[in-house]
Amino acid sequence: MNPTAHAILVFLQTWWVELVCGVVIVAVVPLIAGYVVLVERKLMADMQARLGPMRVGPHGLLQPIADAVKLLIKEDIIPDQSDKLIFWLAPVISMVAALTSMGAIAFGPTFQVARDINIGILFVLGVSSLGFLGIILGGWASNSHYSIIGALRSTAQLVSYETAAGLAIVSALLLSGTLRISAIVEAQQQAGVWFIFLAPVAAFIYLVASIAETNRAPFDLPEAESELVAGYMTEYSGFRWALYFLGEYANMIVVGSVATTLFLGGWLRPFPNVHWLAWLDWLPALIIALIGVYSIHRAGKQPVKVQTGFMWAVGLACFAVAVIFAVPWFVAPLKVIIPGLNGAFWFLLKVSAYIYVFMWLRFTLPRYRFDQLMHLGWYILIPLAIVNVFSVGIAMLLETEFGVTRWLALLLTTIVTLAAAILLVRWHDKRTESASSASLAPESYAG
Amino acid sequence: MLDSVLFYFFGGVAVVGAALMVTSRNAIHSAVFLITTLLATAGIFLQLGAEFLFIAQVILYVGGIMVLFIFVIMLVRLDVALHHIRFRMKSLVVMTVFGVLAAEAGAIIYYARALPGQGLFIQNMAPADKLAPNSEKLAESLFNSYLLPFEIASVLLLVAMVGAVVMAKSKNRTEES
Amino acid sequence: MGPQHPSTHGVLRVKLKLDGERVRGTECVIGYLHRGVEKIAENRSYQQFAPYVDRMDYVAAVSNGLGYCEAVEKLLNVEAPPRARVIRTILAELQRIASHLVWLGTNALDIGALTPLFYCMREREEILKIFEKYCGARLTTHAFRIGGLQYESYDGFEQDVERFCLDFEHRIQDYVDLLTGNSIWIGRTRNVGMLKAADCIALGASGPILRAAGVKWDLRKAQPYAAYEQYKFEIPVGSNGDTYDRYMVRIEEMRQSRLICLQAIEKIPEGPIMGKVGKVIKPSAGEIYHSIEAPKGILGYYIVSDGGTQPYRVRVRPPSFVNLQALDKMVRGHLVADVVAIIGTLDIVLGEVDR
Amino acid sequence: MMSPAHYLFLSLALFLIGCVGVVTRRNVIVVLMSIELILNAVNINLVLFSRIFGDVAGQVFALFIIADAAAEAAVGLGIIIAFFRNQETVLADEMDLLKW
Repeated sequence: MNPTAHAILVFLQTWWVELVCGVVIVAVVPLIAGYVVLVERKLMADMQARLGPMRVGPHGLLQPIADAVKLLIKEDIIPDQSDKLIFWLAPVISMVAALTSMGAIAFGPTFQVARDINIGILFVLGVSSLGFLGIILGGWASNSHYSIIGALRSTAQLVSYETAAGLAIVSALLLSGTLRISAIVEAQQQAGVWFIFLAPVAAFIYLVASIAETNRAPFDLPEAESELVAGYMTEYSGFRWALYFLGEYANMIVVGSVATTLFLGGWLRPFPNVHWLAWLDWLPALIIALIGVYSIHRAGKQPVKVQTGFMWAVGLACFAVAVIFAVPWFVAPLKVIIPGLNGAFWFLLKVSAYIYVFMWLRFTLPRYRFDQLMHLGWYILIPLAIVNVFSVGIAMLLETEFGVTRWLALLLTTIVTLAAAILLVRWHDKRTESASSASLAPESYAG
Repeated sequence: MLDSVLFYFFGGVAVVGAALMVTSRNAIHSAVFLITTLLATAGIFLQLGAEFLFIAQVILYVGGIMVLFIFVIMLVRLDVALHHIRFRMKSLVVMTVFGVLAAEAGAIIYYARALPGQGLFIQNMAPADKLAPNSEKLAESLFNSYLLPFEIASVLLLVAMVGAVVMAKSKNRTEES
Repeated sequence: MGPQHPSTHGVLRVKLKLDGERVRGTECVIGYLHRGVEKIAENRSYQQFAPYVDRMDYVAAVSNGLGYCEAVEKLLNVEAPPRARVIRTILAELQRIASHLVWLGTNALDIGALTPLFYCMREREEILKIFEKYCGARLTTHAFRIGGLQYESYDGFEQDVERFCLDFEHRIQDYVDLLTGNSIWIGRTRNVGMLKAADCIALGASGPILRAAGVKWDLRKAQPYAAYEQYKFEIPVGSNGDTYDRYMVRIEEMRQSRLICLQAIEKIPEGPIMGKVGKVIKPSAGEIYHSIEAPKGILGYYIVSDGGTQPYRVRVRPPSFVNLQALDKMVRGHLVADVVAIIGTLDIVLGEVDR
Repeated sequence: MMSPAHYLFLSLALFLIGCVGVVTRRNVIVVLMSIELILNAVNINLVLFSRIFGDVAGQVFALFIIADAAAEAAVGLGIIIAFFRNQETVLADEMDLLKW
């Protein structure tokens, strides 16, 4: 490795790089969360045969900025007998929890704020579990009985689904053997296959639990519009509400990146060890260039002149990023940066795919009733997660003791777990059918 | 240098939080201050190289136990029952108790200096980077040498859970549940 | 749940007696939208009162008009010409589809599914376009006159209706794929808001609620009016009268209405569109009661005339008002979240409830 | 560098504040919280000495203390709820009935 490449590597390892990464995260995440909101509204509109925000900027690209300005200007009201200190503190807690848990996430092999701490995934899980403190205090501080009910419901939901998420993560960690994030991704690289294929049931449980944990899609009962108006957020307005809102979206990104690291092979490109697919490394630069071409193509069609200018700017920005991705290929010493850049691209691509699934579920599925929600959590998800941990454990045992190849053992145990799952659900159907009396609303089964 | 800055920060937050917790009027305020103190002590664990304990403290203490406290305070509307009772010369009693305890501790430290051996100032800590990866060693000792206490602890937790549920479930709603 | 609660359709206040989360009893406070339509009728001539009728159930204005005009024709014992009766049937069935679409969209939204609302509204737009081309108005159409129709059907009427009906087939399939098999939807609607046949009849509930409870009673078959006796269609019937059955019954009704429209546009008889009704309508003293099958249920008109040009008394039997009485029986023992779903399945429109 | 004495004084301070909280506060909930604080102070000491002697036994013991604190808080709060539901009070000095 020639001296300049070495210098660059040393340059990347100095201590203040982590500081910069931290600042970047704190500054960029609200912006990203804003644009995630825009993407969600556009997707929702697209699925519902309408256009979504088109007015602010071309194709509504400036909508998040407009939202942010509106929220800043809006006068935030504090309910009179509410607990001032806690009313101010609650949204801050939920935002801080989401951002600090992002610290330990490795967005690429090099780009990680807390330099590869030993308890990687556990840190992320633990700190993001502080988020619901903000929710419960927020509900309590705005002392209207609607928000208290909403806060209690969402906390009960978060606590119960966190156990399920924890167990799902345990079964994935059994495969990787370590908590350190970079080691987990290495394990997936050596195994040559992502953990989602080795432990599919764990991945599914984690998907369901993470949706419930971020209060979204079929599980977004706490702020179910039709009953509790807006759950714990009813009394908040203006910037405070924006904090909660960004906290929720940042949480979604955190949960997405944990799932990507654990199940979708962090920053590995789709077929890491397959050499004849090496051209995949070119893909990031190509995709961004394509986006640039598309935005310039759209620039001509903008009704307002200033929007054409804006679209040109977006196009040129995409081209610049594409160049940044392409340059290291040609300049020899810069070759060492390639894995970092490509890794970050693939990681963000997978996280956005994960979040797309969140949004997709949100638009299609109706909402669970609260008791069904808890029913699904406690009666079906957690026992299934426990059974899954056992089955992955047995698989590992089979592999070490009896030398059964790893994926064959896991295949067997996954079939066993699925059988257990079907039995579990059927047992519940019988129990609910028999117990359902006409007068009292029965525990209708779900899932 | 960074080490001492962090220590004074965490230590300061812990002591101030504890003091506020003890003296604050509203139960929820004291709960929030206790949470800050717990997070500060977690920071000190991190500084002492005990990463696993740091995350255990954050998850178990703040994520688990404090949620119990907040739930109880919220559900049972305690602060409402509190406001109408005042205890007059509260601060005087607090001061005397604190004074007595501090004097006692000072006496111990003073006499400890005269004891044989290093007394209170024992040799310094092992430097940070030489330490083995914390959670692996902790896990290895937890499941090898301390397996029996580990099982007893889990039984203890089970018993506590059952006990809490039985007590908290009110008598009059048994037929409907 | 206050009058401006987001999920009560219009201004309905429901006082819930709660035990924890369970609903023990309800009391509906209505009257926020009372405009005294029946009192106004007493000093309006028969033709002048027709537009008021559309304002009652503003979601299904065409069937209101149909009921009123047929009632007055019965009073005058005048028969609308066959061409008018066929066009009336087509418009009434289109209005039934539109009303059920509004119900499906809002009910799915209450239970949490966001997308069906927009699909339903997109279809409803097509129907409203047809109404607009026919009589100039989309919602409160005042399309019919006593004795027949005011306007001839615009050329291209058959093609529009046919295009809509053919396209509507796979649209319904979209909703069915989205909701019917959906385990969360089944979880939220199965065994919720049960109303057995005996209770329905006792409470006088009618329309999809009655048919979901298993009673095969539909005025279009029982007492055929307009041109219904010429067409073949079935009456969908549910089994145990819960929200899921009401959902299935209404979806099936939409399919049946589509079939009726297709059969009707094949042959719209030629001939006059206005019966032998003079400029001034002065029916002989007497009283009649005439009811039709509106989308929400049995819509009845009881008109008393004292021989003058103005009716002595017009009493309207709105289906929503009667169905609302069933709310208390259905909601007992359910959770708050279910109350919202049950109010949705009752498909009540407050304009009709309060008149 | 931070000598062990600093950490000892810190845990001593937390311990004292916890004791004061237990002794002077009337609200049983805050008493329970002060006990949690005392347990925390003890934990700091344990971790400190496990760091000094390089042996991880101290941290294992601290883990058990956290588990025990959880159990104790659960049962304690259970008692408080049951008591509050019957006697409508939660002040230590009004809990003078052994059987109600």
